[in-house]
Amino acid sequence: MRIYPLDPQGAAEGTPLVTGDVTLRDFSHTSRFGLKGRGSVAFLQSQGISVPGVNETATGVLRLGSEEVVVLDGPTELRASWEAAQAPKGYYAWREETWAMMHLSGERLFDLMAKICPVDLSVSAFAVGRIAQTRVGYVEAITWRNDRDGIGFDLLFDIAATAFFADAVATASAEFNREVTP
Amino acid sequence: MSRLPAPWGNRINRDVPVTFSFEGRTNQGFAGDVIASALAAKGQWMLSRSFKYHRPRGLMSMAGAEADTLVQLPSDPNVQADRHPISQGLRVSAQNVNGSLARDRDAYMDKLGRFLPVGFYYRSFMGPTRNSWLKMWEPLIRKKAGLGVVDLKAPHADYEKANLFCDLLVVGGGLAGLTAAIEAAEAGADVILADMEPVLGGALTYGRDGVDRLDALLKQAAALPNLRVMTETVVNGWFEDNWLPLIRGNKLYKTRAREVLLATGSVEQPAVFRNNDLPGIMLGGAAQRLMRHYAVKPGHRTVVMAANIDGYRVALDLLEAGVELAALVDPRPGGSGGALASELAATGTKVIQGVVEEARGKTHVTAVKVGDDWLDCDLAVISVGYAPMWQLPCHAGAKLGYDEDSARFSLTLPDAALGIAGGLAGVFAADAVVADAQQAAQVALQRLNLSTREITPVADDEASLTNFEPVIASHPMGKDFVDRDEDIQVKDLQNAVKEGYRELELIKRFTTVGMGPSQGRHSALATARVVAKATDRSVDQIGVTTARPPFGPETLGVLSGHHHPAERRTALHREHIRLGADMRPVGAWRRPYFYGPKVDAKRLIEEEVHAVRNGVGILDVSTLGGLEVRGPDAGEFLNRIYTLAYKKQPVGRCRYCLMTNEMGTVIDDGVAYRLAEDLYYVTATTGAVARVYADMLFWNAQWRLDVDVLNVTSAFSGFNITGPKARDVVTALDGDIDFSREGFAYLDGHSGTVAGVPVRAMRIGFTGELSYELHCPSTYAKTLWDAVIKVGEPVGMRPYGLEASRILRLEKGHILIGQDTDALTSPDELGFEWAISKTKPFFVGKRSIEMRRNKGLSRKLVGLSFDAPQGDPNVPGESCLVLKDDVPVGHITSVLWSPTLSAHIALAYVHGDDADEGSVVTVKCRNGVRLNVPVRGHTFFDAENKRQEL
Amino acid sequence: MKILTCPMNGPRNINEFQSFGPLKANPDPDATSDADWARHLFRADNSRGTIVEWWRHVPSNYFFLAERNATTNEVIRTFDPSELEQM
Amino acid sequence: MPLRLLKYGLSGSYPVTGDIPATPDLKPSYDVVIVGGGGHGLACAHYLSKHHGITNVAVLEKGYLAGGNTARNTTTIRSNYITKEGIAFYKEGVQLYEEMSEELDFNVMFSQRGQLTLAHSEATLRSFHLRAEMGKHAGTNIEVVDAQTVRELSPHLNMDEGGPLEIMGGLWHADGGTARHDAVAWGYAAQASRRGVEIHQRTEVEGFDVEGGKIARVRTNRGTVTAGQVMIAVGGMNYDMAMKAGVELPIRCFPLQAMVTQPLKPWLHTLVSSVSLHTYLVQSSRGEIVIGGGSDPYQLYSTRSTLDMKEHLAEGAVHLFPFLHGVRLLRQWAGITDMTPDYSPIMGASPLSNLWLDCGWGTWGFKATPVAGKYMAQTIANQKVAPILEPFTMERFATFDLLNEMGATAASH
Repeated sequence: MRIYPLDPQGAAEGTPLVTGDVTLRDFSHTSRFGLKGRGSVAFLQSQGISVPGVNETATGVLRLGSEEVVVLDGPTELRASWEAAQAPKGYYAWREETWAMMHLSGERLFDLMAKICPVDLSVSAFAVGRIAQTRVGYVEAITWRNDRDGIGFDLLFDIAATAFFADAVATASAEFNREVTP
Repeated sequence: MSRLPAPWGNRINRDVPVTFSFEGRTNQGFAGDVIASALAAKGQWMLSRSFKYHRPRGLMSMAGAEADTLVQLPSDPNVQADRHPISQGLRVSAQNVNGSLARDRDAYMDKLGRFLPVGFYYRSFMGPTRNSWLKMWEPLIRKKAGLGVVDLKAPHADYEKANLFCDLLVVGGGLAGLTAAIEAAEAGADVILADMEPVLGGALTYGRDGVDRLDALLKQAAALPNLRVMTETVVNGWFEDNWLPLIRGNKLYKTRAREVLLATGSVEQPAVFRNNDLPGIMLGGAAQRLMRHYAVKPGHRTVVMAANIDGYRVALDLLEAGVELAALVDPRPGGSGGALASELAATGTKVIQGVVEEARGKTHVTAVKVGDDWLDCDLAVISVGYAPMWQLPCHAGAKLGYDEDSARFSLTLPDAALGIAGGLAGVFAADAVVADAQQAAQVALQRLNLSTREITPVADDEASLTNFEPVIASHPMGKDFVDRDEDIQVKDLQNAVKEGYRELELIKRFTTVGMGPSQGRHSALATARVVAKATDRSVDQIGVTTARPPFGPETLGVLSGHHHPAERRTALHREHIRLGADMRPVGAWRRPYFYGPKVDAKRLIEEEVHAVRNGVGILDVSTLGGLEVRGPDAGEFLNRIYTLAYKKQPVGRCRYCLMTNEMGTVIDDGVAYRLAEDLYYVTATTGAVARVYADMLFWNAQWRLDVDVLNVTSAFSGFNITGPKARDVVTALDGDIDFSREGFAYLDGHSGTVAGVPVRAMRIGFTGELSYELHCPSTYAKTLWDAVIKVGEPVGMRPYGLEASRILRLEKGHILIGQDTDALTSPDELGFEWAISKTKPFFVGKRSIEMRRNKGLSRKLVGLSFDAPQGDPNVPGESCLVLKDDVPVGHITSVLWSPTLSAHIALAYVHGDDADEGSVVTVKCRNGVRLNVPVRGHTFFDAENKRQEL
Repeated sequence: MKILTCPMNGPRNINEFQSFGPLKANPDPDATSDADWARHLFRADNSRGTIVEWWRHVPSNYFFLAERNATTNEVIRTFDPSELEQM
Repeated sequence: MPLRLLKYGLSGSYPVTGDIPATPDLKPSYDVVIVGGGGHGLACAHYLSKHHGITNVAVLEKGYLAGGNTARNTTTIRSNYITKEGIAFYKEGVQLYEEMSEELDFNVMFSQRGQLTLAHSEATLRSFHLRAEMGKHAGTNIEVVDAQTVRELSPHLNMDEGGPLEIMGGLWHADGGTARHDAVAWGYAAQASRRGVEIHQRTEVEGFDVEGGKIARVRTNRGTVTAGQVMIAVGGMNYDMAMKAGVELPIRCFPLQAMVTQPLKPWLHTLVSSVSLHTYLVQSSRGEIVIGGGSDPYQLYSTRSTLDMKEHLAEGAVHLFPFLHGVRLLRQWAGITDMTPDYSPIMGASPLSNLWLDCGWGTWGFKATPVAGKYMAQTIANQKVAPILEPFTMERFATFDLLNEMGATAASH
């Protein structure tokens, strides 16, 4: 049985995730098949997966570099196909293990993102389909618009920083119960 | 004193009284009052005592700058009384007073002033003995220094930070700023308009004209959704690439603007004459703010010194508010207030051509001297000129020059996405300001590629009337203050010049002029004029000292925000806590130091060591760095990065890794396990892995080898199962890895499934015992740990912590990079010749290692041991020196009590000539005792390496 | 804060990046005298004009080069290391 | 009250001492030309004239006197170094400060209130022990203290017990302190010029004419002079200046920033610095809290300030003293530091026979002002490097005889 940080007995067990004007949800359990290195893109394309441009995302495929891709919720046989394929086919990137995956949403989402991320993620500046590899909540993170149920951002970041990140979001969103921003 | 009737007092709400106290006495003001206005309404004009001479001081600008209006709140020193609103129960007291404000025991300093010329402290306080400064004078002076008192028990407060982005940031919401912001927003730009006041309008809110204009502009602004207005927001500096801190309350908005337009206006300049610092002497803008914002009548009988048209406006305002106007003094020969002059004449006001040369009064002005006459008054209003708010443009690289015609500083902008408008740009008449602001907005719009239109320029008929130069009436008796913050008089500047401090920066440093809280805002112009005269140069040549951020005072809290020291957790974090581990920080991680209650630390650590030596222990090594190096060139890549050879390393074997930098200094070590022809799993030390990873990528950005490196530190967890009974544990695990002696040799690596978990197993360890290190993806770590613990139980396996691990490694003589090495340690100094490949053509540190080898070794790491019992003071501690002929040649890098050997064991650098086993070296203990001890090898325990190869 | 435009990630605050110092020629260690090797180790371009230097975009671990004026701090251009071969 | 003040007060006229003579015209020739009118150059001029009778000296300063790093540093004086060469040198530096006001008849306000450096980790504590052992062995007043003593020395510190930045102990350097930086330079300038040294402000060296392995002439914006001996001591411009003579120094330049709060009544007695937080604080005699830290992270010759460094320093300051959150900052500034690969200065000879170097002072040059001046003067007077300076030769980089001070300056200068 795999245990993710926020699971019972996980490293971040018991860490509260904020809900309300800002809501933080954990998606670390979802599958994310990552490849990195020479041949990654060609392999995925050979599997009929369309790979977008660098720092773009489409249909659950994240292109993080010229030869770095993550497929979210991809076909279950993808890994087996990759194991069986001939090199060059990229190298396995352990993305279910290196990164936690979380989602931020809520009425004050953009006010929160303005506090915890230095990149302008506002609707007019950051289109759906773009990826920002940057810093969010004091950790290196990858974020993009993913409107799961209402506008939201998905985030990938160091799995060991799960509790830290949740705390940072909680601290940053505490303000919204007290005052109004412009 | 009662307030003026409405519409005077547009900021106060007379229906909401607010009670506060000043100097222990209760006062009442209204909601909307600032401390200074509420006090002034009650006739309390004195607010503080001055920095050096403890002279009585009150408000001057009502614009928040000068030290004179700084007051103390219980937890907040140096608060601007002319900007800080009153609130119910607020307790305010005066600063820099010894006793009370009214009876300041240090008021004698004013009389003493004549004994304390500028720079006096450089020439005195040195005797009678060499120590007199330190022991006697300095403590005395320190006590007199400073203004406010910091509350050492100040309660916590929340500070927030956010990023803002916009096309155009307009700074200053006066006529120019509002006009420009509207102009740009109407063209479609995303605009932020920031103003430090609670309402927009700037001088329109307190000036004689403009209320109608303001109402119209506010309506227009409110209708524009792409115009964000931020009031009570200070734009407190300009930083590279239009990065500006906007501060509102406890929140810092770090704002990135594609374009910036500064419309911060001008700052009114005081006049210099004897006793110009008396309460009751204020700038024209201050009198107007008191009346229009707060309905406070600034005095009963006034003298107005007006050298520009605004002074005439103030005079008319004062008359309207019922203040008796003793005279209007205009220093300009034939000076005129234009149409306003006749308006004033119609009131029967006496207009005198001349200057105010002196004022008198004890704690408030009672009369001013014009020519030979003393004019009685309780208010003197000064409107003699302006200086642009040059700070923000100068942060951005603008140059400040002096325009002799207008007797005014003027700005030349740098080539940047930045503009200025209105008073800041030297435009004063309202219609001209509007056109100037619209034009400035158009320039920004053009750079933003937004639609533009033609603006018809409007001539400014007031610009030349704003400043008049020679209003410096220095007085032989002094107290003619150029800088009130620092109590600097005209002669102080002149004397500094006489001493040879002729450059403005030197004068500033010698006299401290301009160094106080207002940072020269009210003194720079007069200083430049005085210095220009004293040095026979032009005001333009003197200029002002470099403007540096911040624009106004900003709290450390708002800059700091929340402090978040990084924190990372291994997959077993909770498990260790459950097991009672004492968790200690190791970089951002926390690791078990030992398991059990703190009081038993010593015993528990020894037990943990014994468990490993005699049975079996388990150590969580998950914080160890993990790197995957893969690709056809992976072997070649490792060959270049590390000192040994890896290309021919068989799949399924582990090899030591020693990393050196180009200088040949040892910077990391670890183990490389070759999982496949094109895949190595490499460990790195906890603290160094981030840098090792970055360095690897950096090298390959240059080498361009066909290799990919991935940092899997968080992705993999690991445990080391170590001790003579380790094999009993691992062989009891379910899985497909053959852990038998025959199947799993020393330095073997095997991958497979254990307890249903994918595992990378290596026969490596740090303890010198039979060791198996099991690594697995972190989400499986708990499952694997539980399985290992379960099979370990029957043989008494015990988790052990970092401290036992350190002892075990030292007993075995393994080095710790960073503890036993420093910024210059070469492999040779460690005796690691064995770890350097002799056949490889290249690795990163190779050339330097050889160069350093040819020089001979100046030091070498050896083992030392001390038989004295544990706790004996005659045992050296870490970092104790190794001496040769009483000269330090090395030091002890590690020393611990070995429970296994019942001795203190140590690693130490000794002189290169003394590194052979048996040589005797001198070690100096912390208590100074010198011990002569024989050198031994690094390995104190099982030097033959029998146990790890069991 | 200074903006540095990453060839891969676009314009970002400069604190997202780590400087790896001026570009140096990597001399052949075996064909280099001791004196020249020492010079290679300890000297770097420190001129007040335009310098070419290595940068790493930390969140994406992407290495690239920048031409920057060391006095005005103006970034003249940034480019991928593959362009070095064409220089 | 000191007698001098009394006399002034009673006479009513200001007693002009004339610290700094107006810049004269350049003469065609000088025995010694010192490039750089900062603390180091002026100290050298002082000692040349005082100890060696050499007064035909011109100090050339491109801006105003001591307007570079002398004016910008945060005035820490300490000798808590780690190499024996460094300790011997800086120890004498501190001693010379103790005598300086008397020697110069100018109160430089040397304030030995001690320096407390905090350890938040065992590794830092270990490095402090080495510093202390090296220092004690050389007779410096320095020791490692435990957390309890730290609390007593600086009672208002946040000890962060159990937290990630728990204070585990400190390095207490009782002789450490501060001095009034400008006064040091002015005092030297006044003494040197009284003995005939010429100080030329607004005189920029534009180049050197090198002939036969030595500097024949120094070209300035105010004319060209010949010089017997030339010394370079221009702080952040050292690399650039040496290049004008064809000498390439192993130096890279980085801005170093600092900031200061509004004046407060005294509450912080010692200098407090934290290695982990890259922050140090000291309260000046005016009552301001001066806050500084590490250098900027990339090479640059600009003295612009940044918001991010200010935020970082504020974070460190508020962490150490949480009650400071409401204290207001008044000003920030920067200087250009010339960093060497081993964080030690380069002093002594150059490849040119009459060019002497006093360079590579990075972030820690102020404390060495008197001692560098003294021995550079001796070196120039004898045309032979003073023994105490020998380890600081620029040749050490070619021979791998680096001075291991890396890490010496992480948190305080």
